[in-house]
Amino acid sequence: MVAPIPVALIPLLPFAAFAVNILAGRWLKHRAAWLSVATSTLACALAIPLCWQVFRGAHFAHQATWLMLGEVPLQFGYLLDPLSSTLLFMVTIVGTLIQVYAMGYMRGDPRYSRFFAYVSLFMAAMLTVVISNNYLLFFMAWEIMGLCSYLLIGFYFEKDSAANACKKAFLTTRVGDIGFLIGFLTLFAAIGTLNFSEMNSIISGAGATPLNTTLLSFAAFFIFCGTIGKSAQFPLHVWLPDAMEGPTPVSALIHAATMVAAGVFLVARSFTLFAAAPNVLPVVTAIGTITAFGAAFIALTQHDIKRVLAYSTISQLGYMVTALGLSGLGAGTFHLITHAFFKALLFLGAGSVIHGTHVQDIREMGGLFKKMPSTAVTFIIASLALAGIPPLSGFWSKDEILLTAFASGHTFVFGVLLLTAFMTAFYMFRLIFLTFFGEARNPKVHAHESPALMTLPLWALAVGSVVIGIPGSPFMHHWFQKFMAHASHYPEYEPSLFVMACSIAAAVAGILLAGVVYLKQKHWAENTAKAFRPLYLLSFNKFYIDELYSAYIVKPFHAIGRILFGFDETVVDGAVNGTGYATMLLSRIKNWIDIHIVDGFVNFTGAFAYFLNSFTKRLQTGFIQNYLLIVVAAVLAFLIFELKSI
Amino acid sequence: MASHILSWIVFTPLLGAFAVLFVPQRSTHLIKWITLSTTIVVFGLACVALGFFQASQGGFQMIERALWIPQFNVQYLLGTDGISFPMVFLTAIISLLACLGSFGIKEREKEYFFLYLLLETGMMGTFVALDLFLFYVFWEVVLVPMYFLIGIWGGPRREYAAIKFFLYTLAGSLFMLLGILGVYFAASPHTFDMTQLVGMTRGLWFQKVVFLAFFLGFAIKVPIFPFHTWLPDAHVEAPTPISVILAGVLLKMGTYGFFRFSYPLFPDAAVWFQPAMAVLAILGIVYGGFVALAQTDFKKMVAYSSVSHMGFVLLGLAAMNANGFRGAMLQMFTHGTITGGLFLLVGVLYDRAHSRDLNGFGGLGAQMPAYAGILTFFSLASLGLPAMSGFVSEFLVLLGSYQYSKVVTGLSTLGIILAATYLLYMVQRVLLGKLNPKWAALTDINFKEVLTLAPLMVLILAIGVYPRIILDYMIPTLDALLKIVKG
Amino acid sequence: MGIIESLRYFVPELILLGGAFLVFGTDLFVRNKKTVGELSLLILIVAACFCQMPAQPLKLFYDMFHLDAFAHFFRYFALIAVTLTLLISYSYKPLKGPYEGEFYGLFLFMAFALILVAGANNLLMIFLSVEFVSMISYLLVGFLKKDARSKEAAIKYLLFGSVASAIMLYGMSLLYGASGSLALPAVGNALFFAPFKSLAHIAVLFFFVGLGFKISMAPFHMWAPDVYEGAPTPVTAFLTVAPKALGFAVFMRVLSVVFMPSRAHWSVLLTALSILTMTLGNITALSQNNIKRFLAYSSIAQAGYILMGMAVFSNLGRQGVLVYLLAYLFTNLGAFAVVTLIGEQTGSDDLAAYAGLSERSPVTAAFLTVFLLSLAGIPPLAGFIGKYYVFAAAIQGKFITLTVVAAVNSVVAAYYYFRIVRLMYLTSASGPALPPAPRPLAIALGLMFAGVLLLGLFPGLFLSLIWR
Amino acid sequence: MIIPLQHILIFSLLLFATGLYGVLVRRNIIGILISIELMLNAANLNLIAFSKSTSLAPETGQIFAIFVIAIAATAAAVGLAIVLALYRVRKTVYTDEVNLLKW
Repeated sequence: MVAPIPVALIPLLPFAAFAVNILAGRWLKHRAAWLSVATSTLACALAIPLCWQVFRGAHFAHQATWLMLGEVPLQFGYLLDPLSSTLLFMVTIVGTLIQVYAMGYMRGDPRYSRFFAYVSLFMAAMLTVVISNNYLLFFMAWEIMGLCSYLLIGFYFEKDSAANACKKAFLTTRVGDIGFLIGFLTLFAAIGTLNFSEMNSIISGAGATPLNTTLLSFAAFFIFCGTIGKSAQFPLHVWLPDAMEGPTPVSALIHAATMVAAGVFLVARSFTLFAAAPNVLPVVTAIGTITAFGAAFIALTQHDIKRVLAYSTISQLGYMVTALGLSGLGAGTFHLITHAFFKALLFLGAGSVIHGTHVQDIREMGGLFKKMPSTAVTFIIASLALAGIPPLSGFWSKDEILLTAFASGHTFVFGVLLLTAFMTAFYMFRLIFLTFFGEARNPKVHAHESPALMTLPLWALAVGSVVIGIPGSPFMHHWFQKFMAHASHYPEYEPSLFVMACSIAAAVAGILLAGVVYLKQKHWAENTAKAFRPLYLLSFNKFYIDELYSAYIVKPFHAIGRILFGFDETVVDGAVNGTGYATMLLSRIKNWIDIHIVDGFVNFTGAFAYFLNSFTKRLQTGFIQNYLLIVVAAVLAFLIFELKSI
Repeated sequence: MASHILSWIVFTPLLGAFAVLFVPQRSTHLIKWITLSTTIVVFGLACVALGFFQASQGGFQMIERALWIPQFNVQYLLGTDGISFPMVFLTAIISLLACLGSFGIKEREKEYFFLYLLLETGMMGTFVALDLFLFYVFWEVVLVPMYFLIGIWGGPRREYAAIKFFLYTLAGSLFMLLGILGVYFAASPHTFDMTQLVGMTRGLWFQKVVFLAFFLGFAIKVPIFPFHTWLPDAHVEAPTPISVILAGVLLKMGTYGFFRFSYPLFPDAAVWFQPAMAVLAILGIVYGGFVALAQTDFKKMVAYSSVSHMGFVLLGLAAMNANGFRGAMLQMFTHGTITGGLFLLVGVLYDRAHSRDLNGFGGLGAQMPAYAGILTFFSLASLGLPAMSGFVSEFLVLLGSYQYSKVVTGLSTLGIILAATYLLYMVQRVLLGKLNPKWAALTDINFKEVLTLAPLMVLILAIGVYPRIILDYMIPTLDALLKIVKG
Repeated sequence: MGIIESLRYFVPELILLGGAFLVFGTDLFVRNKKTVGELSLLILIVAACFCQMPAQPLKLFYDMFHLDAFAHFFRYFALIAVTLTLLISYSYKPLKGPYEGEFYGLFLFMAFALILVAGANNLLMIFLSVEFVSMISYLLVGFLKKDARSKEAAIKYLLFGSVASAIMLYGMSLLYGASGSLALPAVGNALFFAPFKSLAHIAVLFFFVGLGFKISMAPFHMWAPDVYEGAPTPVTAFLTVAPKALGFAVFMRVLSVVFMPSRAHWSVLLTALSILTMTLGNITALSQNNIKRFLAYSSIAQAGYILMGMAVFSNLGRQGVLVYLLAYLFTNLGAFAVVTLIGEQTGSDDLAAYAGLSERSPVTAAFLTVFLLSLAGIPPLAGFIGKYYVFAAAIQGKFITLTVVAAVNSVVAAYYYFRIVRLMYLTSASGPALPPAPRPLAIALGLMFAGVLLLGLFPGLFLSLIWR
Repeated sequence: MIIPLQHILIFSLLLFATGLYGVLVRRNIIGILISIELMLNAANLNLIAFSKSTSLAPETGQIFAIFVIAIAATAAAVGLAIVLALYRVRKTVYTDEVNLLKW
């Protein structure tokens, strides 16, 4: 049914803010921020009642023709079902909070208004992605998000590192997006529609028309490429760590809470499709698991506070993807929501730390607990949530995923995920202990607590990351999972105490080990690093993947470009244009190059013409009897020719 | 007036040209304003024609017919439809903006603007002529002013570029002339009248031969892969407004020729050559992309990028289905606006820095923010960012080509990635990074320049957000064409 | 038709003849030669006024002179050519002096001779009229008393011409032997029948030499560049157009009346020669540095294109030849008019003299550009109509190779024509601004420019004149 | 006695060939002019012979011959005139020395 209020407003409000800020920014100055925050708050205010109605079982959809694909009309519109409303809820709230925080964080930046313009544009795009009802609209908004991410990563574009990072981010995701594009082209070829609900009905009602499963599998696989790109899954995860060049609120908003999660959302959206293409799900699981483990492993050794968080994000996204791969739609989405809250909180906390200390390297920090208490406390809460300590939100969602893996009989995956959980706890608390505890290692750092404008959102989010897990917990009888199950059917499993126990154990073990290593026995860290040097290097250098890419993909691309250009200038141009060998040869045969060729027209036909010219000219001896001789010769030739023919 | 609107559109520039001819050499302001007002009038006329145009109708409309050379029953036959009208409109806009861009011309203004208006007449005529003979005449009329405009006001190697452009195109068009004659004599009764020729049936062998003859003419203009080498030279050497015209309108004349003549006249041959066309399209897309990646000259990069983008038009043509045609047609329009804008931007930078070396720039984003924003906008449009026109056309083309061949589509997507790559590298090398102190004095883009770019940006966004505003004009005609081709 | 009643239809020619003598007469007494020139111009115009199209073809002087639409067309052609040439040569300084009057007189004779050529319908008549034209041409070429080049050109022209016509004469004698008559139709009939069929194949070759020489068809074109370079520029202008055109005229008449039966046979030959001619002309023109020599080669190439029409020799082909000649008349004369002007004003015929002409004298440059474009066959100019016509004929006759070669040739041609355009517009001026052109020459230029444009834009008018 | 036609034809052909040979090898322009006369006369010989043999119009051939003689005379006259003029400015009558105009 059609929503009571124009849903289109939800994305359009932030977009309006963007338009105003980008055009009138230089006059708005800091008022730009107010505009953005206001619009996004308004969007939030519009969205939450709607979500509430959906939670109560409502279902909103409306659409209008945008374009004719052949004979098929392509309908653009919105679709508010459990999945999208959940994300809508999360995005509006988190987004608004982060913008409030940014008001404080970005104060005094020369391109203050520009920043908020971009963020508003991003909000608009993200909201469109969430409520869109078909793949094309989804893809368009998805690309716009990519653009915003590009612009915001490169916000400090005077830094070459930032310039490179934003380009890298855009191109890497672009590769995935092209896969996505091919994916839904294939889908269109298979079922003749791009509309989500139509797709669901066609696929689930498969009896009516026999479906081309291979084509569907291809579609599913290629669409998943989009996820790999956007959600920074292996092998396209390389861009996300570099993306930390952007301002920290951006990292929190785009590269932790919302955009990167959109990839997971895509899989969730296409869940029926994936379900219909069973031979793709293992791939999804594999990718997810590899990513989750690998990223966590890298995070163990990083020194940059934001990079640690970035890898942790990748790892958590891996979790979600794994869950979806095991067709745990509820689990995946649940973790997406909870993760959004506490990871955003972590980043904002990190931002606050950076804001207070102006350093990012954790080796230079230490003992900040006293200096910036509220930051520290919220940070720790979030870390606990991430580590999966009950009753914080992270615990419930992670537990759901582990449960799915365990109960669906993928014991190996379960083991890996458990190990990952352990590592997660370890590196998070390594971070905490090095940052907030011990003594200040760098005297030059004079830390101070951030202004209220920044700490308030921290607390808000902290509350969120504590309570947001409740709907999925036994306390509410796993309401969330059931709610999701209404939309699309997937196997549900009975909660098992064994799994809970394992996850708690892993988390606690990780925390304790971190405590021992980084508070008591400092030397252990170095020793282990020495002992397992290869492993350490592997982790520290991120499995050398960037180097591999630059050596085997980026450089060859440019090389091909240069080669083809050379080809173009010499061969293609030469074939017609004869700057090359032919001309030189001819010129050597006879020195006929005269000024006209040089400055005029070095064209093969031209060259050839000139070559002939050098002969025909010579015929013209100016000696009358030669002329006559030629005449007579010609006549004789003709005569002989004739007499033969007679 | 209403009945002869097309003639007015075609010949108003000529009137303007003669007006310019009778203005004394040194009153350059008058000349410029005459030219500008002429182009504005033409644009106004195009808008008027837009009022008369029935989008829902597939066939030719606003037809004007008069016997020209009775002995060969050559007619002065003008008419427009969903294929040509967007091109007329595009030509009107581009000419207007490029005219604004030409105000910077410093020497021999009188000749320049005279030739400029002559050129506009030629382009308009090419797009509305429905008589093959008349079409050929206009087609050739375009060449000569172009030769002078590149040759006199161009860059250092202008003479080479000009003559190369001229001879290349002339060679192609001469073969096209032979093809036209072939069609003429094959038809009974002998006629050049498109409205009659379309219906007639021709032998496959004959179709193939003549198709090739036309192909040579059009392929060189587009330009399609092996015939593209004139393009970089011409683009690099030509003065900015002329590059804009070149990219915005002239390249389209080639693909327009395919739509208007090759396909309807030789449908069987078109089907027969479909694979070849597809292969050439892919070659163009990927090849152009790679070569553009290797450029260090800003303008040359844009030039090669248009080789790549025009490849998509060809791909849509090769797809031979509704989406392909629509995509190709739309791509023709959007490429005109986007690449035109990019060339204008190159010009803006060149006027200030007198350099086009990408490696020499850097950090201009801070120095000239407005310019940076606009350049980024056009680059994104060119790399097919959604909500901008380029995306819609490329999406439709890919959708169409997917129905034709999955492999081809897969390969062509490589072109999209490449586009993103070379454009972002360009953006980084020009706008991002540290400011090269050499350019610390550069001033930001000024109002007049913005004025020339704003309309294009509006068009790009409008089409990108709601493509039907233009597609609805094309679709009936294209569907009719499809019926002819597919039989 | 007998002599007396023939004279009724022979008025314009008589006027020219009388006028010529009158001019020579006045030349003796009048000191101011300008008046002589004006007088001859007047005579030409009067003659033109008396030309009228006969209702049906007339066989004048016992069918020695066949006055039909064809001849009528060339009558006008000749008169226009001579008139324009005179206008050009008024301002040609080297002519100034005691002999200027004779020059005009000779041109009147030339006009008369050309008309005879157009109408000649008898081997004897053909020989005589062609020789008449040649003799006067020799004299005109060698007209500049002091100029060694002019003399050399004249002697070469004379030797080459005499040999060519001697060969043709020998062929004529054979034809006479075969048919026992000199009247073209009779000869034609005779060649229909056996023993002489093969003789036709031989005899046509002799005409190829004799008339090929006149139309500068390769390989009988060798004289042309030297003669054109050496001759006084107005004479060159004239020679490249009028005698050549009339050569084509008589060639066509001979081919259609006498050798039609063996057409399949010689059209192959002509195709080859046409290709040879245009290719040689274009290729050699590429690297010329003397504008007159340059245009000489270009005119050879043009002859090659016209030969396409001859080779096809369908209705369309024959009309093509006429149209092309008409277009060529305006275009080439125009180009040479400019050459004369620039030669006068800069005193040099080198291409270098044209550098930056667009700044030194914009109007002249613009005119020359138009003429060159027309030569290159760019629409909408006269040259294009001509080219279009012969191409059309060739395509219709399925002479595909010929057309393709011609197309390639036109590209090469376009290149060297644009060399001059480049010089005029793309290179900087080599001297001060030039004075405006003298009035008569300006008038001539205007006329020819108008001709080029009109023929290009409204070919219908001219075609209707030819299609009859 | 009557000379068969063939003999005359062969003779005229030889005469023509001789003239042609002369034209090609003589360097002196006067000589070339004379050789051209030979060629013309060869043609004349043909005409006369044919006019004798043919039935249709005997007189035309002879008339033609007379005209040709006249033309030959004019040609020679003009030629000599030009040669004189040439000699006046170049001081030579040899073809291989008159080659200002070439290429």
